[in-house]
Formats: sequence, structure tokens, C-alpha cells
Amino acid sequence: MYVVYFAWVRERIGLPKEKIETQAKTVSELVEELKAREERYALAFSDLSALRVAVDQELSDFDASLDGVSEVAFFPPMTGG
Amino acid sequence: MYVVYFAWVRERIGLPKEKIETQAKTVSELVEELKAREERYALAFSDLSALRVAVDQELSDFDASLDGVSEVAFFPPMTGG
Amino acid sequence: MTRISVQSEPFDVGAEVNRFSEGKDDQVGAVVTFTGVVRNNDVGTLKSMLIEHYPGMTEKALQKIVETAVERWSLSDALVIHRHGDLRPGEVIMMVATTARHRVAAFEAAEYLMDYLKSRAPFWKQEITSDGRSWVDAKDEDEDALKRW
Amino acid sequence: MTRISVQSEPFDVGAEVNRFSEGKDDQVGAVVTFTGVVRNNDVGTLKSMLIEHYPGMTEKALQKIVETAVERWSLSDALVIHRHGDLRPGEVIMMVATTARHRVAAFEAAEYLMDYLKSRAPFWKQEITSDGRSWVDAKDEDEDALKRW
Repeated sequence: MYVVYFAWVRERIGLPKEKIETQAKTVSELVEELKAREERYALAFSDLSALRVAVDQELSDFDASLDGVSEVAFFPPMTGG
Repeated sequence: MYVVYFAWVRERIGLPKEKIETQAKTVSELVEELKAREERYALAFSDLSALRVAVDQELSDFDASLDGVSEVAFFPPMTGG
Repeated sequence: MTRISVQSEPFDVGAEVNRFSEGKDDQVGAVVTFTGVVRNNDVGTLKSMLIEHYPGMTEKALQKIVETAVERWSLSDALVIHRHGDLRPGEVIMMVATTARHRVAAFEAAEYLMDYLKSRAPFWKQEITSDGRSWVDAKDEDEDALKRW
Repeated sequence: MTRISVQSEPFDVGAEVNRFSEGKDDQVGAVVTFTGVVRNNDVGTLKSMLIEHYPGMTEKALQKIVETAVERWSLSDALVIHRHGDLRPGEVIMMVATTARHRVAAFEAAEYLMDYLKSRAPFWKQEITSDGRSWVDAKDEDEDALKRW
């Protein structure tokens, strides 16, 4: 599964995209796994209310299942227009 | 004083503009005077709720004074845009 | 700085939009335009739309409407172009454009201009169809639209 | 028939407006456009605005927003162009255009597109000023704007 990061999430984690092998069943579980890895992940995911998540390029939420998912994205609230 | 007519008011009265000598003190008095003149005026002014009036090129109403006024216009509700 | 034009000649909407947007100060963030086009009737019999207006009063009424909008929404600029005369289906009748710091102001001001221009500027439309000529009635909904402001 | 373009290249708003308006059926009465421009900050120190996006998702998100608007307001057509990359103050960031039989539908649909595009399409803005770089925070008022729909 690929995990992608945008804007300041990308900057804090220090890379735009990575391939991850995980047993996590939900986005939340994936987040916990990442936070446990390294300080920069813990920092990026310290306030989930400041983050949005997309699962296979559809806006989703932290409860979402990862069953059959190939790409999860984390980013701050969007500021288009 | 000039009296000008637009759209179907102009068509019913049969002319776009005329010079009128009047002692009328208000638009309403002018309307009564015109209605008394000829059938085509009576017809054009038969339903005042279907008419709008401008006094010296400002939207106004039938109570408006004619003191010092040089142009009165009668027309149906506007349909611009 | 605002511009109002009441004219019989056609105009190029794209060129007007670009001219309107050029040379604004760098505090402008939003430009909204509305273009009105002669729409055919439901049965497709419209030959043309004849637009009559009240020369002199039209420009004054539009000027007042534009000034009110510029003041109320702190617009950087506003533009109104309205044609009169005989127009065929598909031809552009008129346009308005507004520009402001933020989108809400630019949108609201453009809608205000349109609502007032519809019911308070002295234009009258006559439809010429294969069945004859008829004056377009003002719609209650257009008068009601003014209550929003 | 609708068109969505996510691009780094500049575009000519006037030419896009004209192209969008051409060749519509004769039931179209109203065209509304919104253009977003890079606005300087209040102290005038903005050097540029860097717009990042999520290739792939951006187009899908915009397509869904446009389809919803076309359906809801029975639009004849809709257009979204949004740039990414490094833009200077005064440069056009994006535009939307809508066309419908009547003005209210065209205005509402354009505002809907803008409201959703602001908060639901994956774009992020970073301001580069003489003091450094900072990500633009999403505004509560932009999130609140969605409640209208």
C-alpha cells in the first residue's frame, strides 16, 4: 500500500510518498503504526483534527477500512480556489 | 412640460413624446387630465398598478409633485437584463 | 473608474472581461461576470427580441445601481454593458462584471446589479415570434428578488 | 461536455469565456464566470503563491463537484480551470463558468462550485513572502459556506 503526504504533512514527514507493509485494518490503526515508528510521524499526526484523509483518492475518514485499498493520503484541510 | 411614453403605453397612446400645458400639481392630477382627453389615454391609464412613472428621469410615484418638473414618463414595469 | 455602456452595437464578452480585469491593484482576488443571452422561447418560435430603453434615464439609473453596489461591497471596480435594439436568439444582450478582494462580495454585488438592472433600469423587451409581437411581462419573482437586498 | 483542466500553464480568461459561451443551444440565457486572482497580503510582501495539488484525486474531486452542480441546477454546461505551481500576485489562479436557462441557477451553481472547490478539492496554498514561507490555513468561513448547500 502506498501512503502519500501533502503540504505541511509532507514537509514534517520529509517525503511525499512511501510504500508500507501493514496489517492495519483501518486508517486509525495505520496512523498509530506510523506514529510509533519515529518522532517525525508522531509530530505530523499529533493533532488528527488538523488532518484530512483520502482513501484511494476519495475523501474519507479515520474509521475507514483499508481492506483492498492501494493508496492512503494525509494532508491538511484544503485551500483551493 | 414633456410627457414621454414607453413600450405598450407608447403604443396605446400612439406617440413617444408630447409637450403638455397643464395646471396639474401631481402626477395623479396629470393622469386624470390625460384620461379625460381621449379614449386612447383612458385605455392606457386604465390600470395604474400596471404602470410606473419617472419624474425628471428618476423613478417616482403617482403622488409626486410636478412643481418645477420638466419631464414625466409613463411605462410598464421594466424588463431589463 | 466604473464603466456603464448602453449601446446597440454587439460587444466581445471575452475582450471586455480581459480589459476589465487588467491593471487592477494587487488587492483584487475575485472577478465575477454575468452575461445575458437572448434565449429562444419554449416552442422555438422567437425570431428576435426588441429592446427599448429610456435614453438619459437608463444611464442615470444604472449609474446609481452601480454606485450603490461599489459602496456596499467595497468593490474595486464594476462594469455594465447593455444593448438595445433588435437582437436574435443566441446574441448577447448584456453583461455585468464586479471585482473585489473576496469571492462572496464579488458574487453578491453581481447578483445585486442583475436584480436591480432587471426591475429598476428602464429597459423593455418585446418578443417577435412567427405569431406576432408581444411585450414581455415583468415577473413577480424578479420584483421579489429585490427584497433580498 | 463539461471541461475540467488542472494545469500549471497560464490561460486567457477572455478566450476561455468566449469558447465556453460559443455553440450553446438557444435555450441558454445566462452565463456566470468567477476568476480567482493571486491577491497580495495586507502588507504587500507576497512574492508568490505556491499551489500544490494531488494529481489524480484533484481531477476526480472536481469532476464530482461539477457533475453534482450540473445535475442540481440543470446546467447546460460548466467549466473549471485551476492552476498549480508558483504564481505571482495579480496572476489568475483559476476560473469557473456555468451556463443555464436562468440567472439564478447560473449564479448559484457558480457559487456552489467555488465553495466546494475551496474546501473539497485537494489544493494547498503556500505563501512565499520576504519573511519566508507559510502554508495558508483553511478558513472556518469557507467550511461554513458548505452548509448553505
